[in-house]
Amino acid sequence: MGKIINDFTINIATANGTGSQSANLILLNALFRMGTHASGKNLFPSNIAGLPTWYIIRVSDYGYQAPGGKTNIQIAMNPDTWVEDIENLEPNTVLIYNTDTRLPVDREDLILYPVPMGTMGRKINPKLAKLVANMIYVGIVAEMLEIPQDILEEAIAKQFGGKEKAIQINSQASISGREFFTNELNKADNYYVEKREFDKNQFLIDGNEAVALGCIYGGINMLSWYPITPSSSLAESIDAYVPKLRLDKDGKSTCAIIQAEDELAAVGMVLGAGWAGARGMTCTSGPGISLMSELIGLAYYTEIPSVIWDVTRVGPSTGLPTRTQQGDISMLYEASHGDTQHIVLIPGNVDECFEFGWKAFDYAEKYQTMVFGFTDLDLGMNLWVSKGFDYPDEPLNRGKVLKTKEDIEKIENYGRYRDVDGDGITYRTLPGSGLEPIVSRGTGRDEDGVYSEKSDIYRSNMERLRRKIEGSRTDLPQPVLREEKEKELGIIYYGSMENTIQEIDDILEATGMKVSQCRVRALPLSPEINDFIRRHKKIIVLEINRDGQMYGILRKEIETELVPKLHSVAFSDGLPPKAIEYAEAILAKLEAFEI
Amino acid sequence: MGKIINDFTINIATANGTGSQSANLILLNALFRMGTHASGKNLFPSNIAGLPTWYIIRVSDYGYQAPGGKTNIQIAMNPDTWVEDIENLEPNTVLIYNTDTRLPVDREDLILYPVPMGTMGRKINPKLAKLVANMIYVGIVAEMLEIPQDILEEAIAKQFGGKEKAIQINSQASISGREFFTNELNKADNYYVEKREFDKNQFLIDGNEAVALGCIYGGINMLSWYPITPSSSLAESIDAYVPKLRLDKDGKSTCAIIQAEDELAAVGMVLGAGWAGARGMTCTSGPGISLMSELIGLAYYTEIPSVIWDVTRVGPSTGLPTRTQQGDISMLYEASHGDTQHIVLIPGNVDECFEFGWKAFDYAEKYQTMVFGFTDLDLGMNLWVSKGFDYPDEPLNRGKVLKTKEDIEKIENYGRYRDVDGDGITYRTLPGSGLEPIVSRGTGRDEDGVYSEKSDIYRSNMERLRRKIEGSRTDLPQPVLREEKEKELGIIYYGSMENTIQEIDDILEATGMKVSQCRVRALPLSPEINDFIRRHKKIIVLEINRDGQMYGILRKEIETELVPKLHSVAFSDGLPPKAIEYAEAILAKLEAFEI
Amino acid sequence: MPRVNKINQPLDSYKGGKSTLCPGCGHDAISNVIIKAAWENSIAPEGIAKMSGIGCSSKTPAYFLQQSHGFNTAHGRMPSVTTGANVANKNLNFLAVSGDGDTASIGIGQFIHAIRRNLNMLYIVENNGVYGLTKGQYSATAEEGSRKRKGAPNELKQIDLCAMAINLGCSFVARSFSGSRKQLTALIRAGMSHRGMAIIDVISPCVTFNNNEESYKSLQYVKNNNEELHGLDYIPHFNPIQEIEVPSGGYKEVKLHDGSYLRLETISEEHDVGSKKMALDALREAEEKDKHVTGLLYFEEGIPTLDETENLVDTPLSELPEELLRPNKKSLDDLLTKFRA
Amino acid sequence: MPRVNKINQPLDSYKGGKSTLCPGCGHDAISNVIIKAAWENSIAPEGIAKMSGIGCSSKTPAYFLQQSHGFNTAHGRMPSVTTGANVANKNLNFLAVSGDGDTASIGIGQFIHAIRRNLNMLYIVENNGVYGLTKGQYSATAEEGSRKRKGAPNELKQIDLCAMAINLGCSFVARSFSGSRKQLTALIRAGMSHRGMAIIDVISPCVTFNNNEESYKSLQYVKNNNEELHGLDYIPHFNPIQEIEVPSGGYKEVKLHDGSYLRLETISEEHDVGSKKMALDALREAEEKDKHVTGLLYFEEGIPTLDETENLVDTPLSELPEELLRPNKKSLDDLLTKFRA
Ligand SMILES: Cc1ncc(C[n+]2csc(CCOP(=O)(O)OP(=O)(O)O)c2C)c(N)n1
Ligand SMILES: Cc1ncc(C[n+]2csc(CCOP(=O)(O)OP(=O)(O)O)c2C)c(N)n1
Ligand code: SF4
Ligand code: SF4
Ligand SMILES: [Mg+2]
Ligand SMILES: [Mg+2]
Repeated sequence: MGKIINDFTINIATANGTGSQSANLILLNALFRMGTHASGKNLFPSNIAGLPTWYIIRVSDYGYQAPGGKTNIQIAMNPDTWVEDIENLEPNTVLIYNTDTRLPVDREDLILYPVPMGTMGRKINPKLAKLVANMIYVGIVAEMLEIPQDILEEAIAKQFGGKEKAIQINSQASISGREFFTNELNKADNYYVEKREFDKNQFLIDGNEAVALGCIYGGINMLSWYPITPSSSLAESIDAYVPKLRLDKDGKSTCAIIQAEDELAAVGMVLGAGWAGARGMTCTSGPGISLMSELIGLAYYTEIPSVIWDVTRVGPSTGLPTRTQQGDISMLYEASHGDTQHIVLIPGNVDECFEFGWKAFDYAEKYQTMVFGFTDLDLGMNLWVSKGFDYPDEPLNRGKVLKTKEDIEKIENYGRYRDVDGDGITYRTLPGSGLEPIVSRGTGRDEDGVYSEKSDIYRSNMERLRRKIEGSRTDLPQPVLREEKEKELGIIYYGSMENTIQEIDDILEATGMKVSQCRVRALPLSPEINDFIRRHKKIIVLEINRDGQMYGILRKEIETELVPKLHSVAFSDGLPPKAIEYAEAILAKLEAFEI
Repeated sequence: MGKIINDFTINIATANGTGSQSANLILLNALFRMGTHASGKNLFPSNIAGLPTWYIIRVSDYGYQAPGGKTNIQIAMNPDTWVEDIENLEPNTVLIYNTDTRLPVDREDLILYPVPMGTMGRKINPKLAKLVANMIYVGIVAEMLEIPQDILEEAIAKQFGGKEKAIQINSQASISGREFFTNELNKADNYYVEKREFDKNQFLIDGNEAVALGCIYGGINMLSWYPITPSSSLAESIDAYVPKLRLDKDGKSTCAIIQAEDELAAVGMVLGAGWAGARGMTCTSGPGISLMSELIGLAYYTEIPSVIWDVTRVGPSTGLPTRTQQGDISMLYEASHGDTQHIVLIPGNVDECFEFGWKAFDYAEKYQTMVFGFTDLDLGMNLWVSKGFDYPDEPLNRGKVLKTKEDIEKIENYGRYRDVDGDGITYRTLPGSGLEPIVSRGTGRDEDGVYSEKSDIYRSNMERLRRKIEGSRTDLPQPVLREEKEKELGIIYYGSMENTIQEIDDILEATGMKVSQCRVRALPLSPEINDFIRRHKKIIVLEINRDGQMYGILRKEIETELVPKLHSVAFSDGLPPKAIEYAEAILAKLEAFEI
Repeated sequence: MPRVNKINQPLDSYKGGKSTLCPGCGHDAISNVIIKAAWENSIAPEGIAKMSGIGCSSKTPAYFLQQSHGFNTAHGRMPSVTTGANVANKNLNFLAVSGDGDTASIGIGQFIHAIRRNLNMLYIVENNGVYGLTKGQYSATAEEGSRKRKGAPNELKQIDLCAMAINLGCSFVARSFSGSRKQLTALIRAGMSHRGMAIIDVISPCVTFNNNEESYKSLQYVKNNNEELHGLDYIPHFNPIQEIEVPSGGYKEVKLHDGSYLRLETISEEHDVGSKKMALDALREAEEKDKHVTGLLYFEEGIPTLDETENLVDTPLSELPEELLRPNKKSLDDLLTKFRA
Repeated sequence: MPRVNKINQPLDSYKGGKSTLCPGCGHDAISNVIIKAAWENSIAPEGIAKMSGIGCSSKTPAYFLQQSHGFNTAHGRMPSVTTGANVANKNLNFLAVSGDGDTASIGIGQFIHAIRRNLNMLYIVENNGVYGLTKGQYSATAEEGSRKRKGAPNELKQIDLCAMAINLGCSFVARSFSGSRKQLTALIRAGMSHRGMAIIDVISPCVTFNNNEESYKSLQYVKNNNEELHGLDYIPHFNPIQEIEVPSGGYKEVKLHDGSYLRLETISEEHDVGSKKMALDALREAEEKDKHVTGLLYFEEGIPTLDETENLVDTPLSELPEELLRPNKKSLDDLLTKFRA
């Protein structure tokens, strides 16, 4: 049996609130520093302490980032899931388990590494035994995979940034794990980690922090938020960065942060800030968007620059708050009653989280409308690889704001809602300026902003609004295309599926077919997507929801003659997508349609 | 110039709060009693008194109910809209105007009937002069059109039901109008009303009252509501009928009516009532639905029978609250975050308002889900013709509720969310019963109703929910088809467009084409619609909104090969649809596509 | 044989599923009191409806009264859902649990309007000054200057839910502490016996995020700064009052709707539970001293409840037969005749 | 030449569009007072931001101060929109108008939380006890037993917005009447000068739906049952106080943030505007007698406003230059270096 190098999945079963999180991050980071493209997914429960949590680390020289189809190395710490965790393992899986649970392991077909982690932890620090036990398994794994201790030390140091005591205890625990493996166990598996060239530019970061930084560099002036998983850490990250990056020389803040009483208030504050000329935003998840729906329509109709980030969790309703899904995309596109249409930015990695973080404000002010950022728990809360964020390459776009009498005089027959440029985007003046004031309102108004219920005025205003948003199609982030010259099968996908797409592609191509990819990065859809579809024989729209929401949008919007090419592959079970499952669903779909 | 009999449009321009409403209703009713298919549309402003209001009466022997393409008889009472009202008239229009406004009329190409209505009103009753002035124009019109006074008296008596004093004054005023016409004016126009056979079964009623009665006969147990135009009169009508029809022999009520503090609370109450086993509903308009979105998802996911009537007004946002539109239909179908899908009943006339009023509760309890009724201001607040409502022909369907231990024992392996019948609809027990209690929740749960975050459980539950709603397609009100044997052009439409469709059809057929009609009466769509499309060469989806919302739903859901047949004709300006405008839009669309 | 109550049920009949809260969480202590109180009151568990919103606190209905139906609604919406359920079946015994985030932030409007309607329910706020489930942000009941485990001290004024409820005319308003088992038991038992809205604001420390010394809602702080208005004993209607031993100090009795009594044993100065003014004064004084005053703050009898105001039929609406739900054919015919006239 | 104020503006500069309310509506009277007050205070109209929700009352910003920007937001959401606008541009003078439906029903949560944050704004509730714009349903401020033009008497307890505001720590709380032009003018002028949240609950009869005798909020009823706490005079900061004639009776002065004074002329017994207790007692007593007490109920100075708590830069955020909005490239490079470490 040959060595299996840098190609395996580790599943660590613990309970939340037991301190396993930092141990897992250290292990992930050490693997990452080995240059192995390691990635981690945290499957945590919707409570604070005591419920089952799994941390899944994928190591892959192919750069695959999705959780693997099966577990190669299982670490069993949690008595509550013990039986199931062990039952589900395939033969020959490595099982590292805490013997102090005193629970049985009756599988003979596994590679067993029993370790008295509790006892060992207590020896090192009786008070922190529970926490320390987690570092024991890190040491075991490191030794087993041959990860050098100095790399582990680096990861420990990074995790505890300067806290000497913590570094010392964790280091000691990891060494004791290593020693136990060397002295008490015999390596019976064939998994190894080999050092690869490590791109020094690389680092790991989660999408929420990346968006937060994007906002910071996007000139955010006000964050209003109401806590909700998985968006809270986005808000908390902005809160943490403002004092570091957004104070003036006197230590005064250029960004207000308001914990709202609920989502209705949070979005109201965003509108207020946008109306008064500042850059306001809020972040939330599905239930929050539902609550915000009424004011989302107000922003659309009064044409107030507004930004909302939806870090999606599993719906409908309260759903699975700590699991991931792309279930809100159709709602975002048309949220609120009446005829509405919103701009939605859809980053597919952390670099784009940063980029769209600042661009969202520019689009919002340029188009004077509601702009959504759409991510999900997987992209928002798990660590993804970045090689560094690009500093914004354009100045802030503050849109069509008239600041002086002269500005206004340059415009013939100024009116707040008069389309002088023919692009549907009209000029505004800000409160406080005294220039051409109007009463902004969600009710009918004419081109001068004066109340009106006239039918022709209403209709032409609505047509202008449509034109305005239509105009953004070629201006928003265009799709990322990776095309095979055969133009056989094209997969249209978006968002966090990016982490899995290459592996899906490889699985499909292993069957002999040629697969192109088109990643949608914004709504309304770019015409380039239409062209991509036209160029390809058949198209799969791949997404992480039940109803094929993007498929629905495409089917409505693409040229009629292209519709027959589209096929939907969509499902969601709350977990980050596994390549093999989606690949198999695609194959099944292709077969069903005999295409 | 020959007589024009029973074929004209009267436009009455007044201000609201001036008492013109009762005069207009009397005129309408008198015309209706002549057997002329008269219909009236009230275009009123969003305030309480003083703003322009137009009442448009269409008289048509063809039975056309939509406002005509142009005005034949204009009554000018409102100084504020005087100039515009008169300017817009085509040559040879009859203009009856109140000379007491002292405003000029400089059109020589009109047929002018100047009347000092204020002065005449003051003579009859100085205190009520303003109100009485309105009855003067009724008398003028009656005399001019040759409507017999006894018919007018009937209409007056009906309007003031028993209030002798009011009847007397109004009768007197109308006679004084007639006398003025006879003595002071010369009939220069050629409009006449002739008596047609009057179907004694006919009466006029608005959709809100019809839905209200439907609810009363549907066993409504709780109405929660928050005032909003144009749905308030639905609630107020239920409020008025409960004491008449829904008290027990001791005078105690079988239906609670709660004015909620807002729409979030109103929908919460509906869920609470449904959860506890009663028939709860609320009614609202677009902004309310937006606010209710979160709990709509909760109803879907916890499978609680719930009914909401959306009497749509013009969106987005506050929009034009007193105007009509079909702008909420796509939102209703998928309201709330995550993957959701709701049943929507779409009555197209007042008889169906009544019928769907009671059926909504049966569907809600049968499918244990959110059921929307969808009407709009035109259907809800204008008077439509009915020949009588049919008493419900089926007993109440209370759905799958287990009441006794024996009920439960009959089911193998009972669980609140276990699909024992294979139709996706599971059995429930009610609080208070002590039978198999669960904690209903918007979070993940297994088939027994126990909290669970497991991915396969989540996924199969969601698939079952999809199956459940899918199963309703053939069970909900099926489309109404009126087909030509040529199967040339089919028009798919819904709701209040019913009032205009025949006239559109006639205009189109006048060009030589043959037009079939398919009126959608529920979402999710019936398979019959698919078949209708298949049978026809080309299809127009006709609707009163900007974005072609039903077109979008059809395009997503119908068989792929049929998609190329579909074409959207959609626009909205807040007014009840005029046949000529929509017919022309259809013709333009057909030309554009050269089909 | 386990001990049984008046309706022959053992305590176990009132228990719930295993708690998934943090060990030591105040909410679990309250759940245990609820179990005990319901058992001691000999309420049939199937007659109870457990209502809640969203939060750690709102999860607890899964951890008590397994034989009762429950509804874990949406964040802040428990009062409206309970309102609907209340008119649907007025015979249900509504026992609701909410959190301070659920009630004082997103749900404050529904809280207020439920009080105005005087729903017949027991509304327990498990008040820890933070949003536990979303990891410890301040809630609107956190006192100005109070400080949770991480982050800066709270800057905003607290909403005192008891003061608000009294001002709005709530007929039973109490404050208690998850650590005061005896007092809390008496209050919950009395709240269950009360006809109308009974609100008990229970300080319930969040041991994970808000149990440090600088927090006014930590276990230790409340223990040191709890001023009890009175000792409390609950005397159920099925225990004739004379059987109860009379305490040595002075006492007053509050007669509850079902014939039970709540006995208030005077501790220091007299507190008249019938006086809004005294109740509000007690709250204000405690607040000024950064203290918590606990006990039955205000009580009033005879305010009509929602189902009474609605003048509903005696049978729960959810159980009405078809004849009472659908008027007969003749009534419709008559109506149509009128329309056609 | 028309009369001008200190900044050389005629009254006309403060007027608005033509009202579309019912003739005689109390709200129009308030609009006129606002026009007058702003003119007399010599506030630059362009510095004012007019905020409102939805309702007849909330329409009025179109009928005054045509030179100011305004935002007629959504039903019940004015406070949150104002919050956002407030931090965006703290130099704006926020003048907000809402209705009793807009504030006490759908908007009660935002009302409460805006008070907690102490927005620097004047919040006028045009309180008529009904929903005017939707044709006269009772609102949550209708008194128990009060009766509108049509339908049964109101069954629910009123929410007293002043009492609620005082309890929540609002620093300027007043009640007035649309018919008391002098008192209202002084209060609105003072409210504009106040730093922090100033709430004026103005009884403003709905002549169409709630002006009958049996209504406690009808013109006649209020005229007959209005108990003024004190006579009121406003002395602007630009009129040295000595220039003002000292009234014969006793008086007290309240110094406002911008240096203006509100002079309270004692009418009957003394009312200490610095005492929450007296304010709440006055409200309670009036309520018990079905009276309306009007005047400045409570006043407190120096509570930090939201923009202060937020420690914002001096320039309004809406006017910051790009340098202050986007940290420089080096800061990002440094951060990335740290990430890569
Ligand atoms: C609409 C909505 N917004 C936000 C959340 C996220 N959320 C869950 S619980 C909670 C706060 C709970 O706080 P509290 O009521 O005090 O309960 P505790 O956990 O402290 O017992 C929040 C904000 C949600 N579930 N729904
Ligand atoms: C979300 C929403 N619900 C309902 C309405 C309908 N609506 C308009 S004004 C109003 C009540 C206004 O009452 P109030 O605030 O007292 O103002 P008033 O007209 O009495 O001055 C309501 C319910 C709305 N516009 N939006
Ligand atoms: S986080 Fe706090 S409130 Fe939630 S369970 Fe833990 S201790 Fe209790
Ligand atoms: S309805 Fe009432 S509140 Fe509205 S404008 Fe008329 S009088 Fe004023
Ligand atoms: Mg809490
Ligand atoms: Mg009002």
